[in-house]
Amino acid sequence: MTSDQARALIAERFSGAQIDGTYPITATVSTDQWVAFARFASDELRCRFFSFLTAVDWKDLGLEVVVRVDNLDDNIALLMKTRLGPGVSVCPSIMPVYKGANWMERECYDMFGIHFDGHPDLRRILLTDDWVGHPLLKSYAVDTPHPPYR
Amino acid sequence: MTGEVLAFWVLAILLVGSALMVVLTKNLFHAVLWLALALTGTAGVFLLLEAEFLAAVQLLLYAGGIVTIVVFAIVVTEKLVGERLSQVSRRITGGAVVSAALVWLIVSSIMERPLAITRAPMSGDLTQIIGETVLTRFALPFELLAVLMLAGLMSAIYFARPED
Amino acid sequence: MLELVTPLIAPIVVLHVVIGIVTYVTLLERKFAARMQSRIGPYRVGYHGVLQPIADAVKLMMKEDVVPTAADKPVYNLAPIVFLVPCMFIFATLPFAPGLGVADLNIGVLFFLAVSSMEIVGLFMAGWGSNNKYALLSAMRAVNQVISYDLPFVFSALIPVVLAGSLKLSDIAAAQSGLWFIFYPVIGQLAFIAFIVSTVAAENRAPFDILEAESELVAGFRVEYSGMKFALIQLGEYAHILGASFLGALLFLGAWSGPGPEWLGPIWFLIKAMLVFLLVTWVRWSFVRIRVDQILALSWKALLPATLLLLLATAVVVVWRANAGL
Amino acid sequence: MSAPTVTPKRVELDYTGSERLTMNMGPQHPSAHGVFRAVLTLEGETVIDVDSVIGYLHRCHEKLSETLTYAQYPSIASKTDYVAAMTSEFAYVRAAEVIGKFEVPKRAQYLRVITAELQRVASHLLWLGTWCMDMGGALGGGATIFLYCIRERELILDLFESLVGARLLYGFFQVGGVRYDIPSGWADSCRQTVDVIDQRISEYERMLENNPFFMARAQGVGVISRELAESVGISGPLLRGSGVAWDLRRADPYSSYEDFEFKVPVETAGDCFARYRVRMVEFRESLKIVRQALDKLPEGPISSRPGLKSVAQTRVPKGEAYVRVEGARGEVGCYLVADGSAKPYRMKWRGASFSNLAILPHIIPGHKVADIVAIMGSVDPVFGEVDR
Repeated sequence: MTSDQARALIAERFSGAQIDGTYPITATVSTDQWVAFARFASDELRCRFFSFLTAVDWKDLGLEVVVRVDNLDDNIALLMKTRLGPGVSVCPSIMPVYKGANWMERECYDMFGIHFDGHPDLRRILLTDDWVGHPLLKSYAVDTPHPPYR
Repeated sequence: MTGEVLAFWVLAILLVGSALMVVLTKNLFHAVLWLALALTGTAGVFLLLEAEFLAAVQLLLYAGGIVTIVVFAIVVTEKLVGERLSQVSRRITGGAVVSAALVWLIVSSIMERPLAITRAPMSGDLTQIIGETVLTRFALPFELLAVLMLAGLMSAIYFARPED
Repeated sequence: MLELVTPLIAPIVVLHVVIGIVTYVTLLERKFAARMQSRIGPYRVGYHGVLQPIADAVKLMMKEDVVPTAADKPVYNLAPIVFLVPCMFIFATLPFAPGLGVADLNIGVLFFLAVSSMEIVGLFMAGWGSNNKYALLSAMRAVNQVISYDLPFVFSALIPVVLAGSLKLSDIAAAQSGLWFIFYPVIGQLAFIAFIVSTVAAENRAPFDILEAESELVAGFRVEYSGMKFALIQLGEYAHILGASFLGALLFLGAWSGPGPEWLGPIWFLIKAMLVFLLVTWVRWSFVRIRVDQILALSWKALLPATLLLLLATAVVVVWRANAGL
Repeated sequence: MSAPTVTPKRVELDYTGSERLTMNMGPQHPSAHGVFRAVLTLEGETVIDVDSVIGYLHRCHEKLSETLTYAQYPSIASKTDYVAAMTSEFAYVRAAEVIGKFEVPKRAQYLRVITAELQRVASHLLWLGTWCMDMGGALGGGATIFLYCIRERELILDLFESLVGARLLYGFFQVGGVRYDIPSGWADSCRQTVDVIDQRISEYERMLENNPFFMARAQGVGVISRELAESVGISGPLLRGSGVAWDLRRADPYSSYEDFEFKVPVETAGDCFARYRVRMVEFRESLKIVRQALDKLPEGPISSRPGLKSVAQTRVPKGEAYVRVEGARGEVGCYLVADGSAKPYRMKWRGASFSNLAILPHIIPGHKVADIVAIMGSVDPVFGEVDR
């Protein structure tokens, strides 16, 4: 499978997706289709290699979750994105599809406060359990002390 | 009071004291340590009787081996379960009666046929004598013991085998 | 002249000499290891670091003695002593030259084995009394290892006994005046290898140092000890190693026999013991540690049957030679 | 006798009725490789469950990068993976270059390759030393290998020192090129160093592989299957040790890597020994690349954007990119979102160690306590990169 075929396949299966680029293919899908798209990427595009999961805070436009997966045999790179929408911080978990999403989603929860539905063990990972707030949100000011700032 | 007598009394107090502690202390681990002391004291008694071989075997088998295994059993069960096992048997009266009877039995049998305080000097090397008699005169019991040990070993392996 | 060493003074002298040698053996090991690792080793304290062991001892004495709150105090405090005493006792039967020693028992080898097996009690007390899980795990490993390696150790040490026909250490030494047992064809070399392997294991030295295993169990049974108590444990351990080195030199390397006048005997003995010690050290600094299950497998599946067979073979050879009148 | 009080959290092996012990390993543990904490549930010596705790070294790199300009951050980037500082800088500046379509002169590209490969060798040397120390102990054979490896790593650090002036954290990379050109005579001393290390590596290889104890500890321990490896997203030598021929220098070439000849080692066993083998071959391949790069080093400028007058002078146009380089530990990625100003809008580190470490809870259960350190060492995490 080549990148172009993969692009065509995505366009065919997920008509609502915005697709851009060939290496990596950037595909933005709706949050409802998130897990289905991940499963499609893993099973049909054979993008089995889980690179990373993160989020971007677009202030008023809301949070965007970004996942990068690769097909190591055919060298297809896929950047999956989904917009959660303003004020929304719940996203379905792709842990059933990618085991590597476990720690990455925990980190994302830690930093952005995104609740991943279906994650079995959603705890803070880098910050302490008693930390207040989610530092990578743009609303989290940089140079003011935050509790439990000690 | 000669050195030998002094050593005897020291050992006797040590032996009896530590033996009592074995049954009286509540902490199971401490009891085993007292037991180790008692067994070492026994080795001392053997040494006093110029039975070095027996003393060494006593140390090797009892103090070194048996105590180790007992301690191991306690550690594995107690610390891992996370709950202190203590010796709760408090039947002191019954125990006292039984042991008094035992002491009376031993003492009376000794009194009946008093042994000589001084014993005949040892002729030759005790270790050698033990070795020779075990392999000649007592060869059959020795072999039977070996078979018994083998049976014990095999049963231990049977119990410890992994579940299929 | 040697008879002048009275039974009262001898133990004191031997104890002090042994402690002195033990402290300097640590320096020897550190220098040797440093050379193996292309370093210099202790250098600053005294000429080429000769005063380093003394500095270490002083440092350890000055250190704060930390006792964990949850420790079983009497057991914790007594453990280093219970550990040290058997290690010191092993020198009681060692003859350093004909007639020079504390007590030349006629069961010398057996006494050595019996006393060194007592060391486990102290070790266990340390492991338990510290109330620390690393220490506990280490104590559990200790039992496994000691039970497994005592037997090969005994069997390999019994081979020279069979060859010499006596348990008495001075007799064994005297029996080697012609031929050192390590040069005894085939049996000698195999027995020596088995002896070294089981010595390394019985002393918990790398690659068999699973008790200490600082990359897994931090420091094992002595993780909670500091200051003088730690020094005592360390002293005991090195005394045991030294004792085993002397035993190895006596059983296989002909003890005090060597060229030169008779008074050089103890010196030869010391040199041979140091050679055995360096052999053990060499092994220590060149192998990675093996796992606890592998250690047990090695003992029960290889070393124990091998030493047992070797012991049998030795007995057969000795009987055959006696019958043939050789 | 009561029931065991500790109930395992995630992985349930067949319960054999033995008693269980919860043991805390780390963060202050000799083989925690920094500050890793594992809460182990043991059954005798066997590990039943492991709960990994990280974050002790978290220094808010991602938030920090939003407050620092493209000229300032590269020297901070080297503090993520401090054992292979060059690669972290590399990923960050490349991300900015890809978004801004900045050109990088050929000589700078070659210098980047040389330093990155030397850094890989230095990092692998430290890995070999610490891994052997994990298995052999600081008071045993492991320390011997460790000291040998440190001796060789020192040679590379000397080279870096004469190039940059610093030995651990460099700030050598900048957007558009590199900061310094090589001093005179550097290429020769580099060639000598490479030869020395090449020879010594063979020495260590013989020393370790002729050692049955080492083999017994490394072979068949910590097996990672290909499926698990990909799903968790481990990369670098770990992935190649599990039978995937995936090297970003070959699969997604950057910085003129297509000019050099090297092979990508692959082992199929997936155990600690396979990972060791992969790294041992990588040593040589890296040295080979360094030699080729030194031979072909073109003349010319070392940066397309020399002479910065202020830290905010480098502006990157609006855009985003995920850029990855093959670090010593695997895929070091930088996901950068630029908004046209002098500072990134959002930056995400894809630390190779973070993803690699996530494999531990999957492979440790069922192994012995002693194997934890062997597996941990073969994963080679650097906690600066895990916690960022």
